[in-house]
Amino acid sequence: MTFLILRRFVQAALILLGVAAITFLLLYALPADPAVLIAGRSATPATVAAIRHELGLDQPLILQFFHYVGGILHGDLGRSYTQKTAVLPLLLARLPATLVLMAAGIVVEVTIGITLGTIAAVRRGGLVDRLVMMASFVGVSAPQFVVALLLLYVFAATLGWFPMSGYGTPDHVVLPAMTLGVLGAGWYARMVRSAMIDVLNQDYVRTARAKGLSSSRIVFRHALPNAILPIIAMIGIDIGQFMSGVVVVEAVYGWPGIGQLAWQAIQQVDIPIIMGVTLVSALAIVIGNLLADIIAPFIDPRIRAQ
Amino acid sequence: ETAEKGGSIVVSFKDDIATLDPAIGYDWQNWSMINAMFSRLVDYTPGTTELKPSLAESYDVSPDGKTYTFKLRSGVKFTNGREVTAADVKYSIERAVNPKTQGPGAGFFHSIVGADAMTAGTAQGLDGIVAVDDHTVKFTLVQPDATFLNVLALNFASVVPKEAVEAASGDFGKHPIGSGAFTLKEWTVGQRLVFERNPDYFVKDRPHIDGYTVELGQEPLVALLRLQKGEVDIAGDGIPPAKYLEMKKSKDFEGMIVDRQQLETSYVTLNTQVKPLDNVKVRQALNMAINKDRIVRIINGRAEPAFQVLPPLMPGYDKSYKGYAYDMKKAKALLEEAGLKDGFSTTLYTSNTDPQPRIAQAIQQDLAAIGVKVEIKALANPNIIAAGGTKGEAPMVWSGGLGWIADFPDPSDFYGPILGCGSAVAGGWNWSWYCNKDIEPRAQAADAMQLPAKATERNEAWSKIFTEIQEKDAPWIPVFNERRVVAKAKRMGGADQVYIDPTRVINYEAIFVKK
Amino acid sequence: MRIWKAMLRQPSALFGLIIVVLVIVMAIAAPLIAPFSPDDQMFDGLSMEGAPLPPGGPYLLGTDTLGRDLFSRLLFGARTSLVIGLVANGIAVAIGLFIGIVAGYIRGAVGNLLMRFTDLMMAFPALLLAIVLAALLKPSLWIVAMVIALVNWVQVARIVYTETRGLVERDFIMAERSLGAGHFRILLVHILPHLMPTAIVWGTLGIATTVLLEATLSFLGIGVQPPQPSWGNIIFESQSYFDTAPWLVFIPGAVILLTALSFNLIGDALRDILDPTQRGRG
Amino acid sequence: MRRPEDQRDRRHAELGRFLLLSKDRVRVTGPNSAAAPVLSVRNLCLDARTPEGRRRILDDINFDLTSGETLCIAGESGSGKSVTSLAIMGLLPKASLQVASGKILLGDRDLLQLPDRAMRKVRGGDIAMVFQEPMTSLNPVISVGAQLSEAIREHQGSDNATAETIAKQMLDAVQITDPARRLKQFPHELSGGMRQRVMIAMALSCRPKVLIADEPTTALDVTVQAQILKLMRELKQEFGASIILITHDMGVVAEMADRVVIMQDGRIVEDGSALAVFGHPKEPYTKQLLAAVPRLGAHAGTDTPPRVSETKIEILQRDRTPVLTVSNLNVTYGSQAGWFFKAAASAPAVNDVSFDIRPGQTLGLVGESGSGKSTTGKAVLGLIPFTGDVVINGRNIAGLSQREMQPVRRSAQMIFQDPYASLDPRMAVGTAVAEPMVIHGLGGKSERKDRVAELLHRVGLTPDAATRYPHEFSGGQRQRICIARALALEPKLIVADESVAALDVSVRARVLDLLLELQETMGLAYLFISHDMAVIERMSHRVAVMRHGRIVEAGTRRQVFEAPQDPYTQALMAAVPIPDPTAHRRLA
Ligand SMILES: Nc1ncnc2c1ncn2[C@@H]1O[C@H](COP(=O)(O)OP(=O)(O)OP(=O)(O)O)[C@@H](O)[C@H]1O
Ligand SMILES: Nc1ncnc2c1ncn2[C@@H]1O[C@H](COP(=O)(O)OP(=O)(O)OP(=O)(O)O)[C@@H](O)[C@H]1O
Ligand SMILES: [Mg+2]
Ligand SMILES: [Mg+2]
Repeated sequence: MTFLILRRFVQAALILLGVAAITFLLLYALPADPAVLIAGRSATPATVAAIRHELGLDQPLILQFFHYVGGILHGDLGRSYTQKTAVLPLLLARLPATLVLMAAGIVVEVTIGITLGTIAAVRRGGLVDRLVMMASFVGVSAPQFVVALLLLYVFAATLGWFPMSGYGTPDHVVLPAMTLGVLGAGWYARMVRSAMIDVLNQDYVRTARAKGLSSSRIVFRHALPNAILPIIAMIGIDIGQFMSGVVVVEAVYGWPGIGQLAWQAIQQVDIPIIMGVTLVSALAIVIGNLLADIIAPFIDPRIRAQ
Repeated sequence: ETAEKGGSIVVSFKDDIATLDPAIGYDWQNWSMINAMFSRLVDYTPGTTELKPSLAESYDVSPDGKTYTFKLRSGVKFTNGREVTAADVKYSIERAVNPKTQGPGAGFFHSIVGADAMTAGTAQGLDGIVAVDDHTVKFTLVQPDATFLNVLALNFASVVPKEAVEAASGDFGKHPIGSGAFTLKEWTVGQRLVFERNPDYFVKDRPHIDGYTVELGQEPLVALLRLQKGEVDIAGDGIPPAKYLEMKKSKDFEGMIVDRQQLETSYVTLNTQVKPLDNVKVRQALNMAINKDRIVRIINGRAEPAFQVLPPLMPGYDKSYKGYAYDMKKAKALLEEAGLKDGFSTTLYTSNTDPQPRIAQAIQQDLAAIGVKVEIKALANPNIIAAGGTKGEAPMVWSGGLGWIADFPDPSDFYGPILGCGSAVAGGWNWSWYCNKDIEPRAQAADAMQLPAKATERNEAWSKIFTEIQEKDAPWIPVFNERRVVAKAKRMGGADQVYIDPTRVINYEAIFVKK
Repeated sequence: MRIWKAMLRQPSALFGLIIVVLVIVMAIAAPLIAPFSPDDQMFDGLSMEGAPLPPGGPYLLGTDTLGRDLFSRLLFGARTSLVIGLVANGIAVAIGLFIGIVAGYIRGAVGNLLMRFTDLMMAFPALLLAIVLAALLKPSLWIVAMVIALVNWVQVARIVYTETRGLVERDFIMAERSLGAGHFRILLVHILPHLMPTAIVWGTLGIATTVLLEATLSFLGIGVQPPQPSWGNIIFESQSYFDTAPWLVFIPGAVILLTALSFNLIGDALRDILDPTQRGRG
Repeated sequence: MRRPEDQRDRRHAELGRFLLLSKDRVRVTGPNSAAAPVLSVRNLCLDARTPEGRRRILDDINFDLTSGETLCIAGESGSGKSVTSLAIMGLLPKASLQVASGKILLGDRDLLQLPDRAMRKVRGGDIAMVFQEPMTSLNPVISVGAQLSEAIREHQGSDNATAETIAKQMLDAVQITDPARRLKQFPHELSGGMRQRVMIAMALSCRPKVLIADEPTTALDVTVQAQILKLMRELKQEFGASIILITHDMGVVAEMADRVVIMQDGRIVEDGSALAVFGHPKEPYTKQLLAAVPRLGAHAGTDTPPRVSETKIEILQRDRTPVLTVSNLNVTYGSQAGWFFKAAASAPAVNDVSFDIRPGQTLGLVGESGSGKSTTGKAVLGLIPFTGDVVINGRNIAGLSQREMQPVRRSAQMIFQDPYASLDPRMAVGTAVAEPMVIHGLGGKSERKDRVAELLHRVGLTPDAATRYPHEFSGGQRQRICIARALALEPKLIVADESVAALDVSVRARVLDLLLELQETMGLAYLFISHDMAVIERMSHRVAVMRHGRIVEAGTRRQVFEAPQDPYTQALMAAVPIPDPTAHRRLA
């Protein structure tokens, strides 16, 4: 077990390094010169050259990359081109908000997904099943921006149940998390449904019924934990998908997370920030997968044994 | 309407505030905030383009127009308590020019003696600035510069305390200290900035409000909803096109929309070095092919069609110049003369945020009518800037979303950086790659004409230059002069022009809350 | 033949089939059906103030913010979106299947390498990849399809990998080996058919998300370039009009939904029909 | 295996405490035919809903179960035994099976009319059931203790602590060692036999009036089977339950049954006391059934299996070189190299095994579950990594690549232990049987088709089987499909792993005859793996007994069966149930 975890950590580090290298290369292949952007339109070529030198952009790419990686090892992610300040504190200031949002989004997505998927599986073939599958389809197909604005109009602007934007109280989380979760819930509902149908056909479910247990106990205590296993691996994979959703949702709800930072940085080709966000999200994904790997044995003792 | 004192307001923006460092901040959000936090030697009367002494009590210009001497107001203090001295002025401008600062404003100070050496890294200071004593500072210029006072009114010339800059060790933009109307009280990254009035501000009765909170990350559509609910006082990003008509017509929004001309022209650059746009006939034909009325309609009438480089509010604007009228027959004839009877194919770059791609499509359709097949490339701004600044790369660029809003109300600002030979270089902003060796000396001469004595003469000279450029060479298709639209709460007082100030977007010093 | 017959017997599959055929026919015959040119920004297509016109009148489904006929644009947009939805998504599923199967079956260094590469791709923010490709490549329909495929194969690969690992452990694969079956035979004849349900689910469920992803890419400047319509960019172009001109968002949205749903119904039916283990079961 | 007497006494004492805790006293009674039946099935008819319409599965089933009685239901595969028990439990898959008419009376209540809530009380409370597959019938993610005490809490309303105490006592009652620890373990940590005991404990924990056990020992090896059967007998005494035992093993029937019901094609063909049915079977089917039962010792005194065909080729004399020589075979699972670190190696599953098989000969391999029989079989065909030497037909397969193995595979085939799992569920049976010929490029399309038909016929399947899929067959039929597939290449050697375990006696006899006939006509050699001693006796020339990965005893059939040397072999012999009801009375 320790071996396994150690091995996963080494792998994670390698993956992060790979992500850093690819991002770095791609970003510097972009046809946009940060120095020109920084120098502004009143600048002379001499000023642009001076700034390029200041940024170290006149060095060979490989050297720049080594500098960058060296910096990371010292906890230095470089300085933003546009904000002229260290990237790390910028990321750290915004990370909690994004983590809260993602966690809430995943909770919503998984809760709705599991609930609907389970109901559909239990009522397989019936009207409820069809309705749930339809709803999940709408969820999967809906553009996120529109969903976000719709929820905002209805529940914040019109009904006034929730604040329209901002961050800090539990009330603020509800709508963004819903928006983020509704889409994924459709996927999860479908996956839970098929996993659940599979499990409900298993012998041990028949055993549980033979014991005279109530159907709710059979579904929740016996079937669900088994059906949920593939879902947990899925959540780990899903975090990557989540990152792009976060950008839209944060924008609509004025959520001060790294999604907004990333979006602005991309618009301004602020390479150090893009690198930072990329690394942080890659880290989140890697940790997510690691967590999924760590949680799985708690649910399934068979994995624990290995 | 007299200004009342007191009250705090909330302003909303979508994008983060990048920095409050006056040597670095150069976007239209932080521009007005920085402006209200720092003071400069000279400044504009709010809502107008009139310059007046500010931190300086008075100033002298030598007869040859090369030396400026400023007398500083005494007793003005930075918000850290120290008095502002002439040495601070010298330090601040040197800092803005220093490549280590990586500021976008360095180029504005090129006429000060020693600026080139400092840019090149061969000098650590500007010889052209001398602190004669604590309250006197003298500037020496390489050549007369009519716009020099305007330059000193730019944010980049704001006075900063050296010790605070050094204490912040590179993060002055997050811990700014100035001597302006407001001080920064709180900055929660990505969420809000809270500004408070500076009780020691040297301008009497200013500012009117006690402070303002900037809330960030607000989607413009959402900001309007919040404005309606009274949660926001000024929707800083204006009104998105989707909402404009609805709000304009709705009774609920009466008195909440400020809609004003600004010093702006939106245009299409025609790359004079790319075939077949190197043929002036072709450029003229393209100019005639655009139905500007229709384009203005697409953006719900929030602009006037434009036919010349300068916007109407700019000194030097030629009311009598009609430019190229919309005339497809003539356009076709011109193309035929140029040997392009069957038209040609070309590419139009445009920013990718609404409504720019739509406007680009309208242009595309108009050009298709005369046989010009246009491919649109909708990209993020930096990519467009890169393409525009690369020789022979972008045949046409639609400027919307990256448009030219004047830094200061002087026609020269529309020449040097975007039409002059000096900027027709790699990484420059002259995306027409237009360089007319006949115009160049005339522009220099006009620039050197001293203000205010020769103001009319100078304006006339510029006026001729711009109309001539357009008439003879047509490096642009001026499309429209966009008006700016800001939505504010009903309780907000102050004339429209302090919400859309010609030089500083929102003038936080001058706005007030009605009781 | 059997498949067709079985399909026609199920009402929901039949419904899906009809819609899909309808959409495809309309896409192919777009120039014949469309009342206007999809790119024609008509002068009377906007109100005097420049607002888009609601459905009704000469413009069946209203006009967009440039005064173009929405119905015509939807018809032509179907061509783009079907290519994106089917080709891009198809390629993504194919790549995912290939990598997942190979990695799951081979194990050892090659399999491990493939899986680590998949992990890396998974940890890589997809949007960023798309944006960079946007700036580097000349956007066109096929480039967009390629970018989407490059971004979307990862999850499929991951799931296929897990499933393949499970299948390889199953006894009948060992039985095949004992018969002397080669790797290719085992992969193609015995493992691939078992992955069909997964492939079908991702293939059909992914259509809607892919169509929307194309729209996001358009928005970033890498999608199909204006004025070429696609269902996704019709929505995206006008998404901020969703309360002032709701038809611009909800009509194309409904079209995407209906089409994706139809594909999904067909996929569901196909999955059952192709699965012999479901024969004679409830 | 037997526990020391003092421990036994303590167990009884604990059991007594448990019984005192319970609300009503248990009546310890023997079979009492005069008493009113606990459970009666009356005119039960059952239909299956198929795309082609309704199909009758059970036709007019009638039987009574009296208090304290053990009723055995026997009959061929697919005759409706399991479905009957599911009907009693109310666990029929509603979508596909439906009761057409009839009553199932528990006391005076008709279970078929009970509302769901009341039926839940009956399930587990009044009637409990033990299923056929111990491997899959326990929930893999819930601890044994939780699964046990759950039913107790549900039906007796005990609190958690009491339920746990009872659970512990129940585990003790079914003779599981160290019950306190077992409660915290998960099913995968238990052996098959232990799992089946847990199932029984679970079923008995609420002291049901009726216990239904559907083939509770089919998946277990003989020694464990003997223990479980004994346990059930004891528990019946202690708990006073009536038992319905479903099995196709006539030995088990003979040992257990008070009364026997024989089913065929959804009908009851014979119903009577065990002694009567075994002694004087009335129906021809019953007679046939009993005749087909292999009896241990039936072939004592001979060296070779009985001949079944006239045409025997005398290979033994002509060719003495072995088809298979195994020397110093070792197999260790889980020693795959990791990416960064080497995984720790586990204990070997097969340890230094050597044997050989000559043409036309059968080596019978017996041993308890998990002793390494299947592993040996797989290693011999190069299906799992091994060390040592395996020479097939003169060619050493150690270290051969898949491609190099190809020609060897033509001459050596395997019939896997689990027939269902070893058939591709998505491949039609005809295609599956033809596959080996396709792989080895034998014959044209039509030739192959003919050959498939012939093979299917030989294993007793109808030609239409070719177009059906594995799940549409009963377990026994699937086994025959696998045999047909293995024969398709006319190999020289067949590894048959528990190839007749899933077959009911009559079919089993036919298949064994088929295998023998093939051996006689084609000179086939078998490595025949089984835990059924009678079958081994009937099939083998030589026998090897495995335990813990090693061969503990090997020799000719006569040596091993008539004079076993190893104590483990002796225990195996003793555990075999004898298909004669008069015999088991002495055990009781
Ligand atoms: N869910 C079902 N749908 C349709 N037919 C079924 C279903 N379950 C069982 N059957 C059919 O009912 C008949 C009786 O099956 P059952 O499982 O009771 O046999 P069995 O006597 O228990 O056989 P075995 O000894 O092989 O377990 C078989 O012909 C089988 O094909
Ligand atoms: N794939 C595997 N991975 C790890 N261990 C295994 C594997 N297969 C079998 N084993 C272990 O190897 C040992 C021998 O197993 P094998 O299947 O050969 O037993 P067997 O004699 O065939 O038993 P049975 O009669 O139950 O079929 C057992 O301890 C088992 O747990
Ligand atoms: Mg059965
Ligand atoms: Mg085995």
